[in-house]
Amino acid sequence: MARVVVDVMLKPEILDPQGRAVQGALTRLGLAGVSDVRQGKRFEITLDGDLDADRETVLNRLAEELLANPVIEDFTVRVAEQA
Amino acid sequence: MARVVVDVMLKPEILDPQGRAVQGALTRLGLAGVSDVRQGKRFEITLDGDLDADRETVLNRLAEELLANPVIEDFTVRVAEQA
Amino acid sequence: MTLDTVAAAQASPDTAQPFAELGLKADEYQRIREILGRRPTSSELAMYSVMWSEHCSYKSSKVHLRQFGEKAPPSDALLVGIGENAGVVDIGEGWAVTFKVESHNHPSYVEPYQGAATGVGGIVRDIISMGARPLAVMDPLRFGAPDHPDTKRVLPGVVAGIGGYGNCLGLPNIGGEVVFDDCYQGNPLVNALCVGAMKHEDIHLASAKGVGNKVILYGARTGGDGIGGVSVLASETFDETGPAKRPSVQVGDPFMEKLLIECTLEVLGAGLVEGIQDLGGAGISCATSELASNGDGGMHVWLDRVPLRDATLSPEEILMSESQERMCAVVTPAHVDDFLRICRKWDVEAVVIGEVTDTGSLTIDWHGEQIVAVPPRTVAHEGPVYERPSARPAGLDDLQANDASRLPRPATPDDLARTVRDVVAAPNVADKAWITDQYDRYVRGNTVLAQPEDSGMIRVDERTGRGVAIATDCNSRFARLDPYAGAQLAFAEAYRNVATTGAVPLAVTNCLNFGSPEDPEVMWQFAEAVRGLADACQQAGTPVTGGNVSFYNSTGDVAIHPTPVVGVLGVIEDVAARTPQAWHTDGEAIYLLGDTHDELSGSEWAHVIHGHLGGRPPRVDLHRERVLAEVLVAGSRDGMLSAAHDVSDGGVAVALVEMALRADVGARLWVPDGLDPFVFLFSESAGRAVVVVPRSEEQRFTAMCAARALPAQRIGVVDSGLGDDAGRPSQQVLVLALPGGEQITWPLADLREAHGRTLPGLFG
Amino acid sequence: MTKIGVITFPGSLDDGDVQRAVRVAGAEPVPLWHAATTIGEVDAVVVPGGFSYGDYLRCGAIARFAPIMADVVHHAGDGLPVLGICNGFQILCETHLLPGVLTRNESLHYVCRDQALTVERTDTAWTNEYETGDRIVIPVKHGEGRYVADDATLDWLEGEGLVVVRYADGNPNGSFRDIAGISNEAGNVVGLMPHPEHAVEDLTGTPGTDGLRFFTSALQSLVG
Ligand SMILES: Nc1ncnc2c1ncn2[C@@H]1O[C@H](COP(=O)(O)OP(=O)(O)O)[C@@H](O)[C@H]1O
Ligand SMILES: [Mg+2]
Repeated sequence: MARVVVDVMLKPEILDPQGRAVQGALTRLGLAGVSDVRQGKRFEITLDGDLDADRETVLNRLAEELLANPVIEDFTVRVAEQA
Repeated sequence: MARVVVDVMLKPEILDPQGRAVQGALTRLGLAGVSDVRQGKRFEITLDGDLDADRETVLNRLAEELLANPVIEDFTVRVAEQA
Repeated sequence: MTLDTVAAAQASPDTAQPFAELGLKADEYQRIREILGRRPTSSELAMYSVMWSEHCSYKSSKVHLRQFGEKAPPSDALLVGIGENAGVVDIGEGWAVTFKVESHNHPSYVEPYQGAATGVGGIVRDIISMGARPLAVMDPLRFGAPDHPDTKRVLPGVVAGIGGYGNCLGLPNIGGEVVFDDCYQGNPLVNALCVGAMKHEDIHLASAKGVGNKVILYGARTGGDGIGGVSVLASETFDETGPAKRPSVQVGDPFMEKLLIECTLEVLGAGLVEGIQDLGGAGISCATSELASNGDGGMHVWLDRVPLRDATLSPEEILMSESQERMCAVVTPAHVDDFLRICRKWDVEAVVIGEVTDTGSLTIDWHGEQIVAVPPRTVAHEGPVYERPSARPAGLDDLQANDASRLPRPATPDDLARTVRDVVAAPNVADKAWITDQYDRYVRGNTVLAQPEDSGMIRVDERTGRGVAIATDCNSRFARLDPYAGAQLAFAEAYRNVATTGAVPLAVTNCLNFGSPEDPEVMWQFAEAVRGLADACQQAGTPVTGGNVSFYNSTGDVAIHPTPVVGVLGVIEDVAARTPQAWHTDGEAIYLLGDTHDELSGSEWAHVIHGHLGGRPPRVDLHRERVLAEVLVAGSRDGMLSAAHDVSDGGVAVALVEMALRADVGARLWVPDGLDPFVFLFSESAGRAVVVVPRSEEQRFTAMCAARALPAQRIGVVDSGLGDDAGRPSQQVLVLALPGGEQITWPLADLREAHGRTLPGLFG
Repeated sequence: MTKIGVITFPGSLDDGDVQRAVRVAGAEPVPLWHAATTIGEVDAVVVPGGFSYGDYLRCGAIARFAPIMADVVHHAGDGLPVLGICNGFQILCETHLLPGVLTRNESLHYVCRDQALTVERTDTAWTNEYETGDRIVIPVKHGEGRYVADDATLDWLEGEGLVVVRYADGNPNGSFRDIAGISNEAGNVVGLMPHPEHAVEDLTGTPGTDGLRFFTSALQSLVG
């Protein structure tokens, strides 16, 4: 069994209204010195069996084509556990 | 400057329709053996100055009260960099 | 973990069972033992406990609700009455509509977004399960103080949840209510209404008939949602290491519900379904016992076939799970394959979980062992019934004695002018666009009227223009002062709102939100409200077709105001004749219909300006309401009215301002002879509406009112050119001439600002 | 009679309304199912609004991979008129038939309102019945309608005159440069967030019939 985490974040140059709203709220609620907040998505994917090279290729392709929209988002793929 | 990452995921027993939709799409698009997908939120918070103990307390409280809804979500707080 | 089977229950009669933790009283538990002639298995105990709960069994309200049937006026329109998932009303030309309102109050307080979302989901499934296509939703909402921090948590979440679910489901939201009152601070009310339509021949009922027919569970997988309490069965009593306490919050999946709608309509349309039932409160326990009880009386279920989201669930938990977006259908063996094929087309998981039998018994197996064997009627329909003690609230006389006549009233024209602005800006009166703009009101393309119109109106038949209108109302301050009159006023307002838009009121649904039935004073309020509503429906000739009771609404020990939300449905032959709220055309006359008395107790004015609640609510005259409705409907049908608006919260002042703001057109107004200007503006006398009559129709219209002895006072003229007279060129203004010769001028821009900025200012 | 295909995905909502608008415009609507591999014999295709696949991942991200979309993309390349409305616009962006992307409204709220627009490009398959500069009112109803693209793309769109409709009297979602709808260079593919199909009858939807000419334009372009 393999667990893969894909993090998808808006590119730094794209305005993130959700992040901004969270930043405002954190500051109002007493956290001092918040200079930036970005809100993104986190996918935890559980796979049967090992993540072999073939599946890793497919996964990387789908992270780019499906899970993220490269026009506005960056992503990272990370194998969390392999057992 | 400190960078903190807060990951918020639905509790395992709570229905995650988004994760299910992604699971279906990943499978249809050729990734074999996807047994589960959970979709959550990832917050990247940048703070001026160091994350001292006081601010860490505030941050942990706000992660629980604002960023996550403990009724249905779990969260983790992690300092990514401290400089 | 050991399985508690029927055999085990027989063999171990003395095993202690956690009935109290499950909310059953000792005598209720004893009765279950008598029914079964043994102790219940843990699964049976789970079923009985949830089905005999207040929420599912109506044990405290049943004796009162009977009046809705007993006093029901004879009506040809009623095709299916109280007792089914929702009542069905004939609207002519072979069309039938079904509508119902339900509460989701407590879940919405715990988790506002999901609580409200799943409230919408649940009521929509009730409508589908009658065989109808859902057409629209409405959402009567009540919150605590608008500026309380918790309201800032609850309201945006509730609104986002209703929108998030309804918008994604593709149902237009065509109306509702938003009321703020401190009494809801710890217990907001989230009621949801759905209306659907079908042809007469497509009506379906929840019954399992035909021995050998299959019971199919379809939709979402079953998870551990909404079963918080039952976990004690699995963990404390039968296995110390059992699953942790499950969350009681459910997460909705509107996309799945949309598929469920389309899939259900397709299997119904293909004639594949004998009986159908939605899964709501009490999940599989409720669906199987109700289907069996309504049908041939027997059913066998293989519970281990239920598709699970969480493999660790115990059978007790599966029986009680309230996982959303599930339905149950009874299908003949010959149709099973076709049924499953259509489910596959819509990507909806479906499994045969049982079979109709003639054993008179509902039996459930878990991996080959029998865990339930009960007479289904005893679970579904023969629960306990209580005649709870009731007592007129101790403080009510004092409350009624403290009426609004002693409150200082605005004296000068300036005071009056300011008071109008203040009332128009009050949260309960203010523009609700901040909320309603978050709801799709156009999807499906048949929305003729939606908020802020007096009722929501939907075209049902595109060819003929036949349509329905619905309004929901309740002024709970009136109900607090006098629950009998308050319930009647709620009905009267909804009834009037429907007629105002040109539809003939036909049928009634209700959602009775009250405090604890174990409190005699609350029980008295409940009994009075039900009696009031039943009497009103009888007199107005509109039967109650269904509804919902929500008890235990309180903050600490303090109950909410009695809040009997009433929904009235009307029919209109051609929606092209509907009467909108806005006036447009210069020179058209503005009339006030009905009698205005000095009735300010419980009014919005007393509430907003003085924070006062006391006295007696306005008088109710249902005969007058009927006459008014006839005039409004005839006026619409015969083209005598170009606009209309009912008079309620905030009185004539608010009605006039809203009519003017709707299309941004001003008017010249005057106080009718003999009326005090303050009373004219702010009294909340019932049985009134403001209408706008084209010049050419004035004679005919006033003659019609005279013939029916309905007072019609000419109170103004639409005029978009007044700005210049008032020294405010190019502005739209309302000008009110006072009896003394003075006049008040309100620029509409100012009123719009006052009316519009309140909610955005509070929420965002 | 001109046939206009209307795709239904699981979760499409305004498909029936588009079919009605097509009928009101005088053409024949042809329902198309997402799982079909071809669009068949139709003269134009509308990708309607709704929440395809629940819009759970990102609006339009999953629908993009529906079997029928490959055929739509193929024929769009040959000049087939394709209109994407709301979720349809999002899908067309995800398939890269149109540049840019629609993101969460700046207000973070879903917004449903009658919206004034200025029609800027009128030589497309879907707007040729309007005059340049026409002001029309049709509804918006979306939670993720904020059009985003990088400056180079935006400049290119403006330079080539590919902005078809722009928000007037207030931007409901924070779209860059008030962009409400765009086209490809050839003008056969148009996407917009507002819903012309909800403004084709006086009685229902937004008052007036300002949206009807989107559909009659398609007839015009196919005849002409
Ligand atoms: N206040 C009420 N007035 C009239 N009928 C009611 C009322 N409350 C409940 N009912 C009727 O009792 C039946 C059972 O109600 P309920 O349990 O809410 O239905 P469901 O099982 O569909 O959720 C329904 O037919 C409902 O219409
Ligand atoms: Mg039901």
